[in-house]
Amino acid sequence: MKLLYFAWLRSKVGMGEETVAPPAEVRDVSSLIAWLKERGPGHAAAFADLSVVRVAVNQDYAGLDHPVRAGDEVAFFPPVTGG
Amino acid sequence: MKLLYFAWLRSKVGMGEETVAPPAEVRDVSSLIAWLKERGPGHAAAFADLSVVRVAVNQDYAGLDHPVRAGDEVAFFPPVTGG
Amino acid sequence: MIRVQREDFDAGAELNGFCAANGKVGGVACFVGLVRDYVGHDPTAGETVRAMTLEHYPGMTERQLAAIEAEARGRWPLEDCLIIHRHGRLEPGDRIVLVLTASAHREAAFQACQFLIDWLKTKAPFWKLEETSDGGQWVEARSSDDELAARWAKDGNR
Amino acid sequence: MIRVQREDFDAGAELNGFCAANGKVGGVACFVGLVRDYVGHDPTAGETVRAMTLEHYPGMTERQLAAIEAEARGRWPLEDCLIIHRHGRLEPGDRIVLVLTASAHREAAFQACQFLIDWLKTKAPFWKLEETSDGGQWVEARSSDDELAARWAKDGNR
Repeated sequence: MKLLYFAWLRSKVGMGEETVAPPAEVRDVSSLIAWLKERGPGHAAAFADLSVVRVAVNQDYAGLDHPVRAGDEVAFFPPVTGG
Repeated sequence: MKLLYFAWLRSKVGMGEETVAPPAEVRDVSSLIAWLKERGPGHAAAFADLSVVRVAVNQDYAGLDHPVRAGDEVAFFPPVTGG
Repeated sequence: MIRVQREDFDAGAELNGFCAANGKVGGVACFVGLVRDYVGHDPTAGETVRAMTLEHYPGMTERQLAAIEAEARGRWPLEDCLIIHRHGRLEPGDRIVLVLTASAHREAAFQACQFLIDWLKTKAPFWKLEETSDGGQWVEARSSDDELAARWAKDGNR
Repeated sequence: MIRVQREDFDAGAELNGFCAANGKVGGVACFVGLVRDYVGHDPTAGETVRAMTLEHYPGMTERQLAAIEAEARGRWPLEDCLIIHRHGRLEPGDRIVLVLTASAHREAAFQACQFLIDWLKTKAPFWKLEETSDGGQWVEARSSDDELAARWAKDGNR
């Protein structure tokens, strides 16, 4: 599973991209985030306040209950500020 | 008093501009139009339906009760279609 | 600023100049009105316009456009505003009118731009004469334009 | 059409090309977003932005912009539509975004243009990092942008 981090989430996690193989219990965005928070203080800081985190699964916006599986591209980023 | 006619009012009246000296009873737009309608069939045709005639006195939109006096510039035209 | 002219204008050059002059403000909204190639307001009606002539009332036109611009500047926080309106003979695809507004708030720029074109269409003394195969015919004012303009009377911000 | 690019664009040349391609349709609405020279959203706050960097999510950006364009074309009778959005490092006065819409109905052109910029500001994955004398800071999303975007969810024509 490929994970992408943008803007300040990238700074907090300390990288823009990583490839992970979460355990079988990780079935949706919510459980993926819970699992990632255990990976270190950077991840824990990035996901401390989920109200300012947006998620895309395979380049489409997704909610916390959206399923994730091996091979997915999951991106985490703050609310967008383009335009 | 200088009168101006635009668009199809000009065609009906047969001229774009004329200078007139109406009698003293002509004190407002309404009485000016009544007086003009007597000047000939072109004028009568132009003013047959006042719902499609707009009036400006000294280059500002004016209603039928707007006063007119010697020296004024009074223009008659259909609803505008610019832009 | 307002300009009433017979000559063509370069919409792109005007937009670029306007952005450069107001470049640090945030947003620029723009409307370009072009001569349609069909008679009246229905593109499917079949008849083709060869050209049109825009008659105007010199003096009153400038006066009305200046008043419309002043009204927009009073209603919205505009950095700048430009209206160019042509008169004379125009062919399909030719530029008729350009409205440019700049504001720190894009919604103000959009609303002022719409307001300007709505008022211009209902208050600026221009009349379109369409040339068709039958000769010429004066375009009739549209009630839809009156309705679009009327919304600004009721409520400055809609 | 959508274009996501690091390179600058010539807003005027794009406008002229768009008008020429859709010249006989009636009206073209346009919005140009430019880099502000002040931090955040308050021009009176005092601090000056030296530059900003627009980060984006390659792939998802194009996907979201294409979806936003398709949505606009479904909602309004558009002849044509063009969105250009830049990424990378930009300085005050630089062009960020261009939205162009063409329609026989000017109100459709305006509404689609506003819809596109509103959705783009709330759905397209771009993030602004402002360079100031203190270093860099990520721009926070504005609730006013969410409110502007939300109106289109309630009512396609407002």
